[in-house]
Amino acid sequence: MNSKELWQKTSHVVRFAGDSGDGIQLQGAQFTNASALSGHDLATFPDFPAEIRAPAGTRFGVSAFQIQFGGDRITTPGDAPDVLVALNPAALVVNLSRLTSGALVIVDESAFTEQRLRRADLNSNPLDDGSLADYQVCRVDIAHHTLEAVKPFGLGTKDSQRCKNFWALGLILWMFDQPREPTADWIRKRFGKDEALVAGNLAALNAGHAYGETAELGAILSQHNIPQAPLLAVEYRTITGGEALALGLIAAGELADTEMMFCSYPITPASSILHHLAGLEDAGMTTFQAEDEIAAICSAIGASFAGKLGITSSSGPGIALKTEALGLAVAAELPLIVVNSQRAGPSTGMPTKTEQSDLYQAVYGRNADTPLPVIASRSPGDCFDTAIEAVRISLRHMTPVILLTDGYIANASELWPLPDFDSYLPIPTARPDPNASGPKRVFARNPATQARVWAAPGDVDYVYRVGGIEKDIDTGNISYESDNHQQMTDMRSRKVTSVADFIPDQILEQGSERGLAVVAWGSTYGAVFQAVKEALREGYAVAQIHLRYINPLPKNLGALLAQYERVLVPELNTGQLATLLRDKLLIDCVQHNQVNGQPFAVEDVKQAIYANASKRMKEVGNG
Amino acid sequence: MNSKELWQKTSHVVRFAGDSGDGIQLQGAQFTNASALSGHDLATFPDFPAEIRAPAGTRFGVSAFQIQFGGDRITTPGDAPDVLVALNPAALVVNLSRLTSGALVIVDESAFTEQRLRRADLNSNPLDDGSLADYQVCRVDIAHHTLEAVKPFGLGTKDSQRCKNFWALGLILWMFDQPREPTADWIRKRFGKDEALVAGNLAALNAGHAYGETAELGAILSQHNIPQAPLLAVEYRTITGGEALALGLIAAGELADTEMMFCSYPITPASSILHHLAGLEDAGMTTFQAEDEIAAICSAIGASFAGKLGITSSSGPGIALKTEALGLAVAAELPLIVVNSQRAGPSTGMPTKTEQSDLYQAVYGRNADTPLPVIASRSPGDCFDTAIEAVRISLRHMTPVILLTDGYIANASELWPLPDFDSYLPIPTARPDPNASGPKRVFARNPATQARVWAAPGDVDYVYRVGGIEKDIDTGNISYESDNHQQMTDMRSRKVTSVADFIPDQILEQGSERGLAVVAWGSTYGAVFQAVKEALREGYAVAQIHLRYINPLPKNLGALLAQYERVLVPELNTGQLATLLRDKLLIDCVQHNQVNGQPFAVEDVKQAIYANASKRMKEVGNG
Amino acid sequence: MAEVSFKDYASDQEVRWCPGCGDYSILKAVHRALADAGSDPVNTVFVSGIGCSSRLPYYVNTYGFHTIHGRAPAIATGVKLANPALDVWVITGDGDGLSIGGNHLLHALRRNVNLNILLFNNEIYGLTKGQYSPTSRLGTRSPTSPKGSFDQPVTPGVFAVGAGATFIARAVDIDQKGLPGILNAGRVHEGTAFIEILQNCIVYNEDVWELVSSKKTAADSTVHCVHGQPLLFGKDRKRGLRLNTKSLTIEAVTVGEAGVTESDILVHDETNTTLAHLLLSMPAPLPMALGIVHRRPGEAFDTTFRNRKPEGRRALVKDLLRKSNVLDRR
Amino acid sequence: MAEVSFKDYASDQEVRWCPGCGDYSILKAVHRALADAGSDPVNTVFVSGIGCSSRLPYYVNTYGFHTIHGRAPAIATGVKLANPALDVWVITGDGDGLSIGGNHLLHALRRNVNLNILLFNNEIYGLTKGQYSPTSRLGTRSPTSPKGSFDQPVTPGVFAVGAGATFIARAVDIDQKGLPGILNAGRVHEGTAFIEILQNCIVYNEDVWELVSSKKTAADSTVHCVHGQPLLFGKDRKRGLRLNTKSLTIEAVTVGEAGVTESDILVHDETNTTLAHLLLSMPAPLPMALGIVHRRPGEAFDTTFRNRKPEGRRALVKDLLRKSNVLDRR
Ligand SMILES: Cc1ncc(C[n+]2csc(CCOP(=O)(O)OP(=O)(O)O)c2C)c(N)n1
Ligand SMILES: Cc1ncc(C[n+]2csc(CCOP(=O)(O)OP(=O)(O)O)c2C)c(N)n1
Ligand code: SF4
Ligand code: SF4
Ligand SMILES: [Mg+2]
Ligand SMILES: [Mg+2]
Repeated sequence: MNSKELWQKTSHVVRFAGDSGDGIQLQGAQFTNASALSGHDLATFPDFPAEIRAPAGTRFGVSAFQIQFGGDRITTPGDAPDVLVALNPAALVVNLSRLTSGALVIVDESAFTEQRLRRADLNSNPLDDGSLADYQVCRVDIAHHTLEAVKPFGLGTKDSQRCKNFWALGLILWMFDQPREPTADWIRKRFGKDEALVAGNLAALNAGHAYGETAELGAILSQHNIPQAPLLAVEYRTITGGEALALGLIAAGELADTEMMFCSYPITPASSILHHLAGLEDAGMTTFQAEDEIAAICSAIGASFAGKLGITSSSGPGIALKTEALGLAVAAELPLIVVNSQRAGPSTGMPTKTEQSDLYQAVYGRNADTPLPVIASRSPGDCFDTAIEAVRISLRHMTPVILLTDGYIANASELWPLPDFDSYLPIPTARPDPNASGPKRVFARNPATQARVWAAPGDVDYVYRVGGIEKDIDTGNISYESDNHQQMTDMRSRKVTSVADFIPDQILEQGSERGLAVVAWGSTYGAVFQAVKEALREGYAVAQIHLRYINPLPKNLGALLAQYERVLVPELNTGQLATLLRDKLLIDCVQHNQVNGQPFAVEDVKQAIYANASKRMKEVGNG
Repeated sequence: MNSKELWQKTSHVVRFAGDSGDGIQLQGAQFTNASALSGHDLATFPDFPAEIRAPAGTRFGVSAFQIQFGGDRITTPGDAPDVLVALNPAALVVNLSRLTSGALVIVDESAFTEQRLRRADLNSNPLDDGSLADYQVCRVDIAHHTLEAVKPFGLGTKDSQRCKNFWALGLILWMFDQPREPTADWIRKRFGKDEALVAGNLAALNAGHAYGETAELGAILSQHNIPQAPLLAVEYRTITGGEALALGLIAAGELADTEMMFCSYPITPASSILHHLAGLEDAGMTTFQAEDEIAAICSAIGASFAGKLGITSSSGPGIALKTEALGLAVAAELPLIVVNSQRAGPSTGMPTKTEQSDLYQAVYGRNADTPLPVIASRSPGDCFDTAIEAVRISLRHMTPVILLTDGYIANASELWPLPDFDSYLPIPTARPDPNASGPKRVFARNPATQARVWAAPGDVDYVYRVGGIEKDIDTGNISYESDNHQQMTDMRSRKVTSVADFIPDQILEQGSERGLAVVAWGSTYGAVFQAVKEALREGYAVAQIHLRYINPLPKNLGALLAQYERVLVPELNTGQLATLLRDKLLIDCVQHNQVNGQPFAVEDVKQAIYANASKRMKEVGNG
Repeated sequence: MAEVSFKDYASDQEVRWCPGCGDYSILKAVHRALADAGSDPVNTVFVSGIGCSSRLPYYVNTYGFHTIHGRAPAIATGVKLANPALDVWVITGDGDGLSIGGNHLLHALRRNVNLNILLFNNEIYGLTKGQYSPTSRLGTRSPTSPKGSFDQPVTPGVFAVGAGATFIARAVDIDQKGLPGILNAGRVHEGTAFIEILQNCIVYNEDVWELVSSKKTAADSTVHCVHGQPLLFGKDRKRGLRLNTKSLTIEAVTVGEAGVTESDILVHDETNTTLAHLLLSMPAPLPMALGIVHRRPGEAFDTTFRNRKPEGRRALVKDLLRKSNVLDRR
Repeated sequence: MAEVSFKDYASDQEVRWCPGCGDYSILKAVHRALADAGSDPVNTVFVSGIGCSSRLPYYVNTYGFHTIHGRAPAIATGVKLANPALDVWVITGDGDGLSIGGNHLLHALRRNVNLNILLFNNEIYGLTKGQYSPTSRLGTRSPTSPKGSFDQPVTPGVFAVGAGATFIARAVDIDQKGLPGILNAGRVHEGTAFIEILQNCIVYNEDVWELVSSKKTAADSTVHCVHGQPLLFGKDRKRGLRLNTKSLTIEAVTVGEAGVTESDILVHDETNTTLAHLLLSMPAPLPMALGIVHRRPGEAFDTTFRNRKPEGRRALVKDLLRKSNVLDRR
């Protein structure tokens, strides 16, 4: 599209790219913050290399951060960037193909040296060889300008060059007329002790900003005023999935008036949750870094046996190691939260890439008939509510619960309306009722939930012994009785199916009551929302149904889906939810699967909708 | 039924029961052997307590062995015993309810003392209080007769009493006119060095036999001549599932001209396979007892990487621990055999009881999209052929394969026609072809099977590195490329679906082409066979379809099942094959599930058939 | 609860080990130890893995958790960290604790979590019917080692030293006099107590401990370690252990012979890890070291572990929600 | 292949560690060691787990298997048992080998499988961005221990002694002179060689080994163990280690001072496990023991493991099929 069309858009996609060492993620985070404070809705996508600090200048070492922000409701980081800020040749070439035609490309000229072009496997200089023909190119000697700006403060060359990202950030902030103050504050906090660093980075930030104002780049680099988003009259903040999940767990502890123990072993992309929680003992959350995933879930189970709510967290390979112990938690009927931040597999796979391929494992992945509830988060902010919901289910039914999230929402951030915490209902538990009369039987079960009594050591009324061997349904003693095993098996499945008696009916996110139903789950929410929204605008008979409850499914789902001529199931796996829908509802569905480590592009989902939906009659008539 | 009807039956069910210490299992094994040599078809069911050596005289300590043998084709140990040999009160009471009315009950009178009745929680003596009214009771002072018989040989009291089981065995052998010689040989081998023991046990055996001949017990205890079974003109032997599986693996090694390494960690009921293989290095099978299940599968994977076929074996909880490493085997495209002897769960569950509840785990139980082939054994003897088939698939496609068996067939035995080994087709492998020209690329794949080259260290042509990180589809180098991951994902599922191109079409075991199809898998074969056979005789429109190939399913299965009005799926789980049929074929089916640790009774399956099948018109007409 | 009998600590469950199994006497010693200490069953937890030995919690009238194979130390760590006020015991076997469970045992020991770990060493996998274990001696014949095992066994106590254990003891199953005292010493120790109990599996590994447990041979084939006391042994306690400072090895000598005087005999120092290594790795015919071989002060993990009752949590949650720049659209 | 350069052992893959990571120098030493030994890449296998360190196999021009977290010793055991003719190396880290992988390391060491195990100890989880590890010193601040870690660390070498290792060495990543020799000593050792390499993670745990690796301080803070040689150290090698036979501890003394003569200095005996325990557990300010601290002869597991090329297998299979009474209906 031409420059005019480009800048008419009410929301924009900006991508920052450079070396792992260039502080790209920081740049992105600061810009995100500024956009939020400017009242823009937004969604981000940090896209860093697998290597901790990949060699400078290499293609695989490029670190990028993409954000879509603006005046519409934003649910994805955007398919194609309108603006690319590339701090070196590699950052330019690996990202070119993503750009919208006519996109603005801002490059640091100084980085396009012979040697660094070679480092990026380039034989010619893309700035001159015409590969940028389709784009508006803005060549700036960022390195030079930065050094100039910081010279007064006597920083070493290394530190001076490190200020580059703030210079570029300053320029972009100017472009979209966004505030520098939050970043300035951050710089002061971060480098507080070192005055020179504070001054230098601030100077770079301001110089970049000033450059935009003063440099006569006219059309190419002009300032654009992005309208504010249609937000509610509440408070907002930006939040990542990792943060939201951690906060949700802590909040749930308060709602259940329960102390919690988070036991985990680091693994990408799950570690961030442990990082966020470490040190928050005062919030009733103790964290324990175990020697491995098995010890992590086992210590969590021990905590639940001892009366604290045990929580464990990992990613696919680590969850695999936990499955034996999960069986024990089911057999002992203990509450337990298992968070799975899914990543691309099989095996080690692509740890930093996202995928939705652990649904089979969550629903079916245990030996024996060992059912348990499974729910999934749809977006960064949604992790807060799903964490609370997972705890609610676990404590209501005295069962382990698996909460599925993934690498994409763990790292991505969105604009999030601050929840009115006092409006959240308390979470009841099955703890012993000291006032209850009658015999104190720890395996007396609530007929509605099959929850047994959550008695813990220290309680004089319930001294009991339990284990992984099949137990008598009443006394809890070891029992090899065949009828008892049948009854226990039935009780265990009833326990999980009874969850459906407490969850809300499945709702329609948007769209028509007939035609094509697009049924999805987890982190694809944003892309599917956008795709269905646009298809609806284009007159297609299509609806969005997004599942939070994976097992059991909401009771009305079957009836709801029966209304539609066709069901489309887009997933970032080979069709795992589709299997579940066939198994539980015996409904046929069209699968749309992508397993390449990337989130869906809105466009891909739209194409799938076009291929399976028809225009509404009246629309066609009108058209 | 009355005594006359009872003895008219052409096959009989005998149950031996006593203390764990009484040598009941030995008694059963010897009787089994004798029946086989008398030309009877047979099926057995050892039913021992969970405890290693449960306290004498207790109900939970009762050890039992049941056999059905006779002139028909026998596929189950029988629903209800016609004859019970009870060596103590506990053995009598816990087994009474199983007997056919009018069954013959042989008890050792001497064991019904005050104190031992109490040990069995009995307030009155069942021999006198009328609880045996419905049965023909034969009271013999077995202990006394045994002591008399062995007195001449100066054995200690303990050893003398230990001969009781042979006395009883002698009596039963006489009843059914079966040879003593095999048992006599066994006694000579077993006690070879100790002449007194040999003489004593032989004397007991013969005395029991003589007692039958001489004692004037008339109608109650008479000799019955059981017709021979309609056998083929081949050689037969009795075999347990554990033995057959071990032999099958060794045979497969020969057919593939491959050395094998069996790496395992003991667990009930899987250990017997390791026991059978230990010490058979000369057969190209080395065994390694690892420190745990993870080390077991990992060392097996290491062996496969090094060019031997790695095999690992466990039961549900142990398999759960192996799932992470299974992902590595899939990612590295290595051959591997994983045998799961299923047991009742969840968690530790009931280790000595049988169940079919690990199908979910086998088919869906891994993180990420990690498909692999799954097959199942239907009977003890069938374990031989399924073991060979598992190896064939694994080496043809360079993939791990899961072979499902269970505690029931692992321990049960049947009459098995000796296979004509020379008629088995050799198993081709993907080993490098030294004569092949062209580039030596270890990840060049066979388009029909997706098998990569099975090159191993020591091969100068293929020095290569591989890992669990996603790899380039051609070079095998680490790749985080999104398109490549999609291609690899597709290749991995194609690899598994391509198995269906090589397996035989699903056949109809027996029955009609329309009406009710009874679809089952694994160890329920025998009960379903008998139930369908009888229902057919009774004129029901019913058919038996028994699956060996679980994943992928035979290509024709969908079309085959489409012929029927209804599909009944009986399983020893909560409906796991039913899930698979809905998922893969989208066919509705009626589930018949039993999860009580016991194999199906033929009668239960028949009831399920009655409830879902209708009589054929013409039959009804005739009737 | 002053006047308690060891019977008060027996549960209502029928004990189901083989007649003659060493586990019976250990169970009795456990009951005794609890009674001697006047333990409160309400605040006592027995956690075990899987194995014959691991059935013990069912037979003790306290809270009990019979878990999964090898994981008891990890689960017990969770129990203890969740509620440090509890008296937590771990029951495991040579297979459960040192084969599949080796890693969790290592980390419990190095972290020094306040657990009382009892490892029943019968040098065999009992419950699975007699396969050799990581402590089985070379050449052990079993269903999985028909020609005799050739895995070098691990020595539990020496492993514990390597893991940094702060309390290591070794005792014999049938020692009803000594065992309860050792169990309670472990119970009160600050940090992880590791107690190896030599247990007789009468069915699959009968009398593997004959030498150290039979009246006839025990005196000459065991040495009881008592802090500050010379390491003397033998019927008439004339035999003793001497350190050969050149070869850095221990040798058995006889006081009064070859000029050996009592002053040549090593005096036991339970705080010295090197001596613990020496004593626990003494090869036969040197006597087997029994008793409290090693005990040294050290901070227990669960005391440093920050365990707080949350106060004013609701306010704190609200703060955390706002820990970030907030856009106010109200 | 006599005339080989260490470069011949580099693979075609681009090395992707952080600039300045200690892994680079270790990789170089590995290439050197292979070249010095004239190793045949075709019969050499590098097996690793997961971690920055575990990426090494991709960079060595031999067979390589980058497996899963913590399991390398188990997988390598399978490789070695399947083909004992291979030269099998294991590359692991302090997290991979001692956190999740502790059990497999224990059992590889006790079985004495013929593997050359290199544990890169940077006292941190590098690949997952810097969480503290089981070897991190008390008080280590990391994303998961913001207030400083309080887990007692495990000492790799001491753990190895406890596991019964027959070869234990310790070396510094940048020691290009000494490291290759130690690697090859481990390679030729009969049984499991355990080599701890002190490695610098410049991103998450920079200079944790400063004292032992910097020119300035190394001489005084390390002692190189050479069998049969006195344990002297210091710039002028006047300082030495003396055994206090009363307290059974090691003390640092200065030859020539306070009547200390060279004869008072401990002479290193690499075959003595107790000395190994003493040297490997020396607390600062005592010097850190480097070099081959322990080496003793012992039979390797894989040599006793019965590994037979099957002969006449078809006949044998047929025999086995008939190993039972057979009913002949032909
Ligand atoms: C995950 C798992 N693997 C294996 C088993 C089988 N199993 C149960 S107990 C046991 C070994 C027990 O040995 P030990 O710990 O010495 O106990 P003992 O019976 O000798 O007292 C094994 C291998 C299991 N129950 N679970
Ligand atoms: C089963 C499993 N759990 C956790 C992880 C995540 N993980 C990868 S490497 C690692 C720790 C690496 O530490 P170390 O072994 O010291 O290697 P380093 O990176 O320090 O060289 C962890 C926890 C994983 N890949 N797999
Ligand atoms: S098998 Fe051995 S350890 Fe187990 S109960 Fe019997 S005697 Fe005791
Ligand atoms: S993170 Fe540390 S260990 Fe990993 S490559 Fe970087 S410097 Fe090396
Ligand atoms: Mg044991
Ligand atoms: Mg590390």
